[in-house]
Amino acid sequence: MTMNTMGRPTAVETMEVPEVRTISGDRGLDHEEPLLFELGRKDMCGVDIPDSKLSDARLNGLRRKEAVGLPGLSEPEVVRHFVRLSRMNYAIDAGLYPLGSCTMKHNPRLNEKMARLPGFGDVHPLQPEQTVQGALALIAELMRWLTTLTGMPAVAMSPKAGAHGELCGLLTIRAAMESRGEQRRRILVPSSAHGTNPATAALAGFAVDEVPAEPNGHVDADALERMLGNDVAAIMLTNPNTCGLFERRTREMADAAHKVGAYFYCDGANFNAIAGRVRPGDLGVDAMHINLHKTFSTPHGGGGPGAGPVVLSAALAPFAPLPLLVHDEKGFRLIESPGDAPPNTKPFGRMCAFHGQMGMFVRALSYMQSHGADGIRQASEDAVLAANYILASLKDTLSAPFEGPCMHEALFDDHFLEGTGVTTLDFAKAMIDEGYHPMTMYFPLVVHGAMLIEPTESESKESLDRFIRVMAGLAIEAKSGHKERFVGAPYLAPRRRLDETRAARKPVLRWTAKAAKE
Amino acid sequence: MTMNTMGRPTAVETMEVPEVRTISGDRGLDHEEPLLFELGRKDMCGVDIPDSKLSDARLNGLRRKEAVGLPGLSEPEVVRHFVRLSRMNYAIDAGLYPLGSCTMKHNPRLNEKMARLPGFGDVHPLQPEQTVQGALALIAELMRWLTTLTGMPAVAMSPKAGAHGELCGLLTIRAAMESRGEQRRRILVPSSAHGTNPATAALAGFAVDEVPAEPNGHVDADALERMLGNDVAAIMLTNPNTCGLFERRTREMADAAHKVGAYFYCDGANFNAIAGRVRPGDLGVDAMHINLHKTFSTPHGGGGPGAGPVVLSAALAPFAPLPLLVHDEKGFRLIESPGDAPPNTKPFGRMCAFHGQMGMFVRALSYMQSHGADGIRQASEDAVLAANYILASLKDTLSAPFEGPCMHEALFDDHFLEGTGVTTLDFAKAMIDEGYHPMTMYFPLVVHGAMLIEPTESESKESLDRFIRVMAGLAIEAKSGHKERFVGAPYLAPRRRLDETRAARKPVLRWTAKAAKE
Amino acid sequence: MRYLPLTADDRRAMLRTIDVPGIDALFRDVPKEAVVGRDAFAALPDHQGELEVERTLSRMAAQNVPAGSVPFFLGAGAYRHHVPASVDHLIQRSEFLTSYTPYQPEVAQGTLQYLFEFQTQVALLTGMEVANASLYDGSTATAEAVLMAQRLTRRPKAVLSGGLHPHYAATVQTLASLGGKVVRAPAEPGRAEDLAGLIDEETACLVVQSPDVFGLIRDLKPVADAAHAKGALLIAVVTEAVSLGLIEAPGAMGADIVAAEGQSIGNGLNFGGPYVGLFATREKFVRQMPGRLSGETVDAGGKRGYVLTLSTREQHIRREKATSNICTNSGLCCLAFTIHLALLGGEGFSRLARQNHARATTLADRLSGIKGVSLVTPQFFNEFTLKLPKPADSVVDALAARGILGGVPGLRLWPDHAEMRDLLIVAATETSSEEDCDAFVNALAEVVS
Amino acid sequence: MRYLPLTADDRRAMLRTIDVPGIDALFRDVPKEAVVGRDAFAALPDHQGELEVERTLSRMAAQNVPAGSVPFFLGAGAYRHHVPASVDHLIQRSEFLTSYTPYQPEVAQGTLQYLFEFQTQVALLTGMEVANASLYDGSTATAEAVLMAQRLTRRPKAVLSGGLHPHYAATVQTLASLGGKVVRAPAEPGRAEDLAGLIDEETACLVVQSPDVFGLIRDLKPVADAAHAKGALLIAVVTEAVSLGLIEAPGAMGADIVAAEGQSIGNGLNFGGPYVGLFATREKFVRQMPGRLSGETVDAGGKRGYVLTLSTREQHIRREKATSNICTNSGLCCLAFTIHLALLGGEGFSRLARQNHARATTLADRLSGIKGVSLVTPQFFNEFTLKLPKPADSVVDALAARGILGGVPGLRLWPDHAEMRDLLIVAATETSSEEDCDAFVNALAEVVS
Ligand SMILES: Cc1ncc(COP(=O)(O)O)c(C=O)c1O
Ligand SMILES: Cc1ncc(COP(=O)(O)O)c(C=O)c1O
Repeated sequence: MTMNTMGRPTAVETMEVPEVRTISGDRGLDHEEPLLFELGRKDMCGVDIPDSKLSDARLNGLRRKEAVGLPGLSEPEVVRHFVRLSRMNYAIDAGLYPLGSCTMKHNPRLNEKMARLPGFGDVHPLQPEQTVQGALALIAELMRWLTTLTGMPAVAMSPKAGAHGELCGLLTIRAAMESRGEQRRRILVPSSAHGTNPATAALAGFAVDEVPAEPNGHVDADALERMLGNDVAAIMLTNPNTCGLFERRTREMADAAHKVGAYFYCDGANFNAIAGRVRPGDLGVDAMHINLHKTFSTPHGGGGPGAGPVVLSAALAPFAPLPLLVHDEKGFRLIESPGDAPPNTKPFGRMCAFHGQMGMFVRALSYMQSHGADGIRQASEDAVLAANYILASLKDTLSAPFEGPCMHEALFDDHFLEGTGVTTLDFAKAMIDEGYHPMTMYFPLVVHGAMLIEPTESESKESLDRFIRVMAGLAIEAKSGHKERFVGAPYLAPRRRLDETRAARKPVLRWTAKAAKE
Repeated sequence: MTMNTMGRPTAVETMEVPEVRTISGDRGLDHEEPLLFELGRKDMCGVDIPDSKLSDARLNGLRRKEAVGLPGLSEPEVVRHFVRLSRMNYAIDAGLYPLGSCTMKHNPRLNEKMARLPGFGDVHPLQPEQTVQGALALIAELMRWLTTLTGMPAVAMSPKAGAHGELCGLLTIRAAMESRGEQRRRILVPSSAHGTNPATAALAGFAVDEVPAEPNGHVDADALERMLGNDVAAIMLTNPNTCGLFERRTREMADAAHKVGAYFYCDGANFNAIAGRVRPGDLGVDAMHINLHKTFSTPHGGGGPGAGPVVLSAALAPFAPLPLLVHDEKGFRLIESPGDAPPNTKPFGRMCAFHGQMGMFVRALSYMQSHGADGIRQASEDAVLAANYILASLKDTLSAPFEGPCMHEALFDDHFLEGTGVTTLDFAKAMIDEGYHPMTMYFPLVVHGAMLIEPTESESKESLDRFIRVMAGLAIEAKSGHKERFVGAPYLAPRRRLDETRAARKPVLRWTAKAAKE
Repeated sequence: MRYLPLTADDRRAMLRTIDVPGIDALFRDVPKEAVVGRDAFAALPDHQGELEVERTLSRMAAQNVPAGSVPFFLGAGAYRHHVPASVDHLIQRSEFLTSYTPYQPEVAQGTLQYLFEFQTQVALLTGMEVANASLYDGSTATAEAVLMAQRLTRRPKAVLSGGLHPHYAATVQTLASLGGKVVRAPAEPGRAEDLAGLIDEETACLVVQSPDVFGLIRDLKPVADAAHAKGALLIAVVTEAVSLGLIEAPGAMGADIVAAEGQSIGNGLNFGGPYVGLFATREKFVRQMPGRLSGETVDAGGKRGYVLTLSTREQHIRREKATSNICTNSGLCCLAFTIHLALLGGEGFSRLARQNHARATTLADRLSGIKGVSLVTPQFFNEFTLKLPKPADSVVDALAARGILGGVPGLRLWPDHAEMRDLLIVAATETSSEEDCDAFVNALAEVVS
Repeated sequence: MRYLPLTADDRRAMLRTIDVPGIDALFRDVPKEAVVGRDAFAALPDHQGELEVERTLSRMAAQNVPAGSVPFFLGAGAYRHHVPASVDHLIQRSEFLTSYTPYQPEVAQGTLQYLFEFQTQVALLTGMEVANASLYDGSTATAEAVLMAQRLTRRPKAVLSGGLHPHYAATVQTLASLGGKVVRAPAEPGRAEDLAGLIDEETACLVVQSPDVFGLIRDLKPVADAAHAKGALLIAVVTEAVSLGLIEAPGAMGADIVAAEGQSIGNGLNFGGPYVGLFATREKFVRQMPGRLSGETVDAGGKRGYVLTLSTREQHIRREKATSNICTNSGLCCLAFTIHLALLGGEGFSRLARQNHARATTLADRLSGIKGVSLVTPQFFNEFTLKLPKPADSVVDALAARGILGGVPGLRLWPDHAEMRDLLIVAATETSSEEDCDAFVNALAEVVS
């Protein structure tokens, strides 16, 4: 080997790659990371706070006896801990994230910056109204966008996520019913519905009747009409539905529902397919939640927070929950009690403390203003175009239960895997090795081994083509018997397949000093 | 295999790990990423800027003829591109970064936040002085900290990094010499000096004479005194020196230099070992630069920016470059021309436009105020303690050329690798596989196959122990003949060993459409 | 449009592959009459650049008075604390910010591990055995707690203390009265009302907040005993999580479920949301607990890892039989909470709590020294209630006019309760500086004189 | 102290391992008399928490007038442009912010690839063959360019145009006169002076800025020819990089070296620094070029990758024979530049440039329409010079008093040149809104009337 005078080699030696076992257990840039509780030390602290000695006089004899038991770490250790954890995550920013129904689209950083303006991020919900006129104006402006885009007269802003919006919508319906002196207790929900729909209906005190799906993936409108009766409070449809299809007969079903005095709740989680092109208000919808964290791109943050405003028809508007936002000569005001509510309104109550997910409102409005009405329409069209492009490109290699065209997501089933010994789950895990986050698996329940792919409008054609090439390639490998690539996958992720059964059998839900000792 | 009704397996299959070749070329969370120029498309744009049509009337007939040729990408693509690139980097935030002489210590985010306050980040260098009094006050306050910590009467703030500070110091010395009507042209620089020292001396128009080192790693003070003469403008020492040792005979050498009318320039890159405990002013130093990006933790940012203020003795202070910051009844003022300079001062000129690295000044002051004088001393002591802990723990497994104790960095050589066929470079690359960034290699030049380890004060004992365990383990593997682990390393990084010879032989320094086609 | 990567050429090529004439063909399932054009949204502008959007929104933001820009003393369910800069930096890491609920654990260990750490921290703070991976906020967590108690006891009635934040009470009422009955004890500012009398065989749970909405520290032991004696559960509510650094943990006083607001650790005021609901209970109740859970397990290689577990409680598996309908929760707010608490550690957390209490006691003494002003809450943590010689809402307005945000007036929380007219709820934290307090004391003295 | 992870116990244990009695033993090489105690720094405070530090620094920041808070029209070497939010977010990624110069390429491909992309972008903008991975800023890049020309031509003399930013000229003078000679042509506002006459056999290079410090767009072709005719090199200087989106590239006009300030793309004003020096030249000169270079190569597995290359030019290898002493440069500012330019792309970049020019021309027309005010620079990009009926510095102060930052007065850049007294250098960018311009025009009319 040639070296320079400092003993530094001047050429590279190439050789075969041996199986490298490291001493540290870390591998290159992939670091293992213990729990905070395993890192901490008693006398360490990541903040500098002067100590204040004080009397217990005002503590009602309830000063905490035992130490809380939190570990002590310095700031550098805390930063490193969470940076290392972050590096074990997949993210939209790092790659295509085709999680159907979840709408993993680009999260602009402008929105993060705007939400952090002190005028929005550092104001208290109970400040005097004259000191938060800009914040209230922002909510009003967002309400204007939402009602205009949906073609609905009103919107309730306090729900904190989609499911919370569903609850808000059903409680509004319940209140409307009761104000008519009716006690209807049935709600019709399609079998393809998202789990939150039946769960919400039950939570709101309704009985859930399942509406079957047609072989083509649409709700069986005839069956639904047969099931309708004057004991039905509402029908709860998702449109576009969870198979990624637009319910052709929505209007019909809405009318049928209205005919028997029931309301039409629409799950708007998939509004991102039609925003700017179709107004739910034109389809007879009485209530629909909008997941700002889907259609309007507020970041999912590993599971939240989100926001689920509910647009309401004229029939339901009067029953919207508190607080209400009104505007008069004195500017914007919040109405926080039934007593102060405008004449012909009967707020059904409160969904939560304060007045909603302001942080998400700012981001959503920033997103809307950036796109504009033209951009929102274009985004919907691009989302639908991308999904259909994937459907068309893969339907012969994979298997699609329903004919296209689809809306914003393309649904496949596991038919193409029959006899390969490879399951939808295995296929998904192999995608991880390929550098992709898997699509939504086993949902909707109406098809076997469902694979629901939502590319969103945020992917370039090059990115979609690459994804299609890899998916087709995997399908071919599965069919040609390379079972081990799938069944043991993932091999290249921070962890191999995790044992969920074991986790549920004897749940370990927290760290304890005792367990640690053992 | 057991499955549930949706065809989802309910248990994990464990099996041997096959060598997985992916279709995509990506591997799990490790994505390959093309160049921007390979991703871009002509009609795409990542910003929305209204088009403005305009006349060429005012363009002097020099409107650009050919398109610039930049690729077009949307914002989501740009974000993903750089997020992916970032994930190929090692960082302090992700792990121990023992790069000797570079001082990779914790970079507090508070400092980033402070530097971004509009009052600092969004002010123009030429704004009327009455509109930037706070910014000038901050510079003055930082000057107070620097002069107090170093025990020197003055400081020049405009140098943009350490090497720029060296230049500023030598030019000050040159100006002082000339004001004495002298034309001395020799500068004495130890063989262990950092490359910037001789390079700077040459740049400043001096001849460099190399002072030999003693076998114990210290500068040969006797040799230095012998080399001194009235043609010597300055001695340029690094203290603590690049072997991580404190030059015991500094004061002596300073006096000897002064005796012959020469000045003492001290390279302060290693000030972080003694800050708060020793004042260079007490050692006879006439000029010393301080790397704010080392001792005071402004982030290295992959190679910069930094800041290199130079503290000056009373003898040199009058010759400091423009601009000068003064304070009078009208507040703070900047002096930008020799004409306006205070009586007994003779600024030698200008180091650069405007008045220095304000962004780094804010970060450094935020760091200093957070640590306080007590914390700065503690940090120095912890840095020295950590280095000695490593030296003591590894000197028997690796080989140390010099006796301890050391200052803030521990120096090893490649003696322990003799006969193993493993070089310092190989050893460093194996560290990468273990999840560590290598130490500084082959510097200082005074020892063979140097390994210069600077742990800094930012590592916990647990982290140091782990590092020591891994280093010792690697040394043992090398000695026990596991050559291939080293010679082919790294195996587990985003890239295996890169061919630097090839890169230099036929340099490809940019992307070109032509080359891309081929 | 900067966010849309498809070019006109791309769109044409894709339509060709799909083999349709144009985009409209893909929307063919939409009834023609339901398709609208740009004119239907005439009231909405076209797309705009960052610069323009930033201008518009900044102008709106400028019309508000940020808490940090003035002496600030509001609490009542949302508290202003100093959040270290590293918290906001870390939660914005792409891998945290732009990832979904960790459905694919092999590439979501970052999220799953911090949720596991969050659950542990919440259990430690509240003194309970287990905690979930968050609910929306304190108020909805309280409502879920009541529903859970109704399920566990198979009893309809929930008794709410008058010291429970009125927004929380209203939220509980809205939900828990659907399938059951909610009884609200009248508010008795500064007193721990006697609730034992309201418990009967019908009673599923007692809901008591401490420190209560007036700031009063409640001893939960007696109420817990009273509840348990009648086979009912005690739900303890905490709106200021920092208080748990100084005050006895609800778990140690006999609480069966703790529902709390986690905003004050790691999260900003945000004009009311997003916040983070903390939910902790006894191990034996875990299968009736709402919300996500991260649990420890091992991977095929034997390495420790984490997964979402016990999902048979959840809507996506159990549908109408689920323990709750919650899906999206407060993920990123949990992360902020977890990081801030990791930085504080045991020592920092109790120092912070002590500092808050010290500030508040000093301020309470000074304010109640003002003529005509009296302290209503003898014991408190960092928040207390004053009785003023004038209507509190007008006083607050007068203070605001002087550039001071001086607390929450009783009528703001109880609009229909005249007896609250003169009450002012005041909070002080580590962010209330000496000067801020001086300014407040002087201004209040002026305003009420 | 929150940043120091060692506990007292840790320190004791480590000292035991090292086998010394205490920390002082480790400093034994330091002469006793040189060791000082806390008292030596009595003037400096002890450590403080984030909250306290943030308060102090925020108070200082509040004593400045941020450009974004008022109508703002300063340029003269530093320009205010809108930087997309994603730029500042991305450069703060830990892996970019807290990594060192990419000495270990296998774990620094992120940095090396963006530097390679940066070099390509700079070469494209300037119309040159190669560019380096940045120098400190435009002024030091210009000085390095002159030194390089002196090395290449082995000639001592550098001729500087009077239109060169005076700070740049002073920087060049300081450095290039050490081993050579610097001749500065007098400034002739609004005119392209004749430099040909100053070139002789001694001349290494001609240094011409365009747009020049007054905003005037210079045709470099004739000067390039004149220089080349005498065997000298042309160094083109650009202080507003955005101008390259609309104006002919220096490379296309015959420049041999281009030295430019990159601040206006991706980087903020920062009161003067850190900025980023762009440096581009001809391929044949590359071995005399200062600064770092990222070059393409392959790894042992045959995969494409990048490394720092041609380091035989650099100080760490060549020591006193290096082409420059530069080590730390402007890494992170390059990244901001690269990301912003990637977002702009070809289309966005030229739109931005056109928008800037349009704004400036409109403003110039309106301002020069004011009685007594005249336009000195007939051709310009986004910056121009006005002659006022009064001393410009007093006018600027008067404008500042009215809340307008209205340009740079001649005396600020040429303190000793009375002839510059009435000149005002004004810049307008995409951030100068209609309202800002109106306010400026009205205020100036008042002030000069
Ligand atoms: C179709 C559908 N409905 C409802 C929901 C629930 O929305 P959230 O998670 O915001 O509560 C989701 C989210 O996954 C969904 O996909
Ligand atoms: C000992 C020494 N001197 C000088 C320098 C040069 O400082 P800078 O890189 O800030 O120019 C360095 C930096 O590596 C150094 O380690």
